[in-house]
Amino acid sequence: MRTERIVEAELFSAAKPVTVTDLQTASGLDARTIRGALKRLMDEYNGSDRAIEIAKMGPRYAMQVKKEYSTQAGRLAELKVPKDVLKTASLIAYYQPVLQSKMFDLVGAKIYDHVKQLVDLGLVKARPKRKSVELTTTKRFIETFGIDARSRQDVKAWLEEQAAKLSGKSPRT
Amino acid sequence: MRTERIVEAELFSAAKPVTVTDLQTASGLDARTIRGALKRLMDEYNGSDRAIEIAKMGPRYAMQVKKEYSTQAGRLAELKVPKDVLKTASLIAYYQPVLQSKMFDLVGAKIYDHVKQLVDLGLVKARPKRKSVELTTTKRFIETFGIDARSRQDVKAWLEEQAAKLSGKSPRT
Amino acid sequence: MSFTSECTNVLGHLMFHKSIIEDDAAPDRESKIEGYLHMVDEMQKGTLVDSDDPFERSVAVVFELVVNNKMNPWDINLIEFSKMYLARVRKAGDLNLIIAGKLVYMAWEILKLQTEQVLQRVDRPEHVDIMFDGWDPDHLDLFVDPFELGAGEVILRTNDAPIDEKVRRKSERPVTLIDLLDAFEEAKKESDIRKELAKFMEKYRRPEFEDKSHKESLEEDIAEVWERIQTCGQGSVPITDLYNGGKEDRVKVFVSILYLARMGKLHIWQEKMPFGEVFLEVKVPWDIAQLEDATAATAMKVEEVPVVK
Repeated sequence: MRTERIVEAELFSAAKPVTVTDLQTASGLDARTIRGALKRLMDEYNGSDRAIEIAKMGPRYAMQVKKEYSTQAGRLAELKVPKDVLKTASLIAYYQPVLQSKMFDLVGAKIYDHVKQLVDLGLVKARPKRKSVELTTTKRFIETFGIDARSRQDVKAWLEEQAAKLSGKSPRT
Repeated sequence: MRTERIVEAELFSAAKPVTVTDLQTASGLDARTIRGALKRLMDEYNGSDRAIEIAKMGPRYAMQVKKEYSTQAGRLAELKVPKDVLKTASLIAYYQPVLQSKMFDLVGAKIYDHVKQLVDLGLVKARPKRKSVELTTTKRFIETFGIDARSRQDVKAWLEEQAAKLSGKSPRT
Repeated sequence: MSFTSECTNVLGHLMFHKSIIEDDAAPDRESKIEGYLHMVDEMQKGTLVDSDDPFERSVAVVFELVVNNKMNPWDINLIEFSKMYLARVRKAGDLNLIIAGKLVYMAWEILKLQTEQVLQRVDRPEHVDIMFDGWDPDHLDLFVDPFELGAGEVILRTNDAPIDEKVRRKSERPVTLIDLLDAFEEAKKESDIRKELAKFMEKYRRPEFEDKSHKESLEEDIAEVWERIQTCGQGSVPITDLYNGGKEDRVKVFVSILYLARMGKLHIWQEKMPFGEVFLEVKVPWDIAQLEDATAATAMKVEEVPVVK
């Protein structure tokens, strides 16, 4: 039984992104072997034309559908974040820590409903501050959107990069 | 975008056995194309040394971990019965036959939702009694948990034994 | 690394925490950390004497484990740690230490959380907020646009969000016997606490709650409000988030959180007197609140709660 196949089976059946330690506990293999197996698996999956990839999010790994196939696959999976909430989520991530009152200026009254949904999903944290509420992203945010980040600063930087790509690609007014 | 990759993404994300019709609805591809894609995917997966296979169960197809890897793989998956519901189930087994109103005193308002889930799973039976409902465990409860018992009395006795062991193990103040 | 340098690491960690004590921290916080520093210092010198106080002894065990197992004081694996702790205490056969250990476990978790919060605070750009400190921002809208959109404007204008929810499998596994036993153990403890709570209510009920239906509904109200609080997630929650109906519901929520605060389950505070929003926060970290530690803590608290007049 080759070690990367054991790790492959574990990644496939894990209910959420897992760390090397999680994989260790489940397999009994040592950390070095697991890191090696992860490396080989990522080469194998991500380098092929398969619809599935192995993503790294800071210290966590997950098997997931590649972006270009996610629309079709999403229909059979249970996605939880409504499309119109995604944009609000990305704006919060970009401007965080940001006051809800400021987000109101950007997206209007729907911010209250969106923040409630995002907090319920555990993607955003809301803390009272002055007369408003301060919003920041959570660890689950990183996992749900598959961002390779360890901190809020990383998430912010990642979004800045995406914004730069967007403005290069399709600047609109 | 090759059709078998679309089907691959769908099988991966469905996480339960699906029919060709399910795959059609999700992908918009026609049934013949899907059957062809399934055939190619099965050759690709099942003929390789990967830990994952595509299994056919009657009219349904599922992506799953090969049998030889299933021990390790299960550990990172999520419990099929949510932990909270499981806790309620064990209390019902311990106190059975027990009125739902009594269970309300023990676990609070969530009892209604939990009983519904447990009845749906076939683990608990609910019969109207007086103004409330009487709850007992089912045969499937015994099967599911692999308890060596032939009757409800046995289940109760078994749990009492466990409870005694527990309280012997960690005396509380 | 040697025993001495491991001790130095822990001392460095404690010094950091001492240096970030804020003006609004609990008054005994500084002396508490002083005590810890003293303890580790003694340990390093080999002059630490066993205390009679179970809590102090268990704190010493914590430091001993961290030092001897070369754990990184900035990143303790709590699961590993609590396993080692329990093994160590069982070996000593000291039951008092098990209870104390739970408190230490919670305290440690809180300490760790606080560090994270402090680091976030240090990293946070404050200039916008500082500019308006002490001002009423409502009156500034006329002549100031405080929000620099920057490159985020692209995100605002585009139709597609730059993030997308990744499609993963929803994996499930069958329940095993051990799962059931674990669940049973937890459930048994929780229901025992509910019974104790009911007894407590019975004993200390207010005279005007003599009426049976009134008393029952109070208990149910508290249980229901507690459940509502649990759906609100971690961190501080404005009480208005718990309202779920008219005036009667508000009274129910308000009275219930007062009871829960007295039972030691919640912190409650108000930012602006007298009509400002009331906030509440569950006292122990959320995940622990769901587990046995919270139940143990509540069980102890029930005994300590003063008579409700």
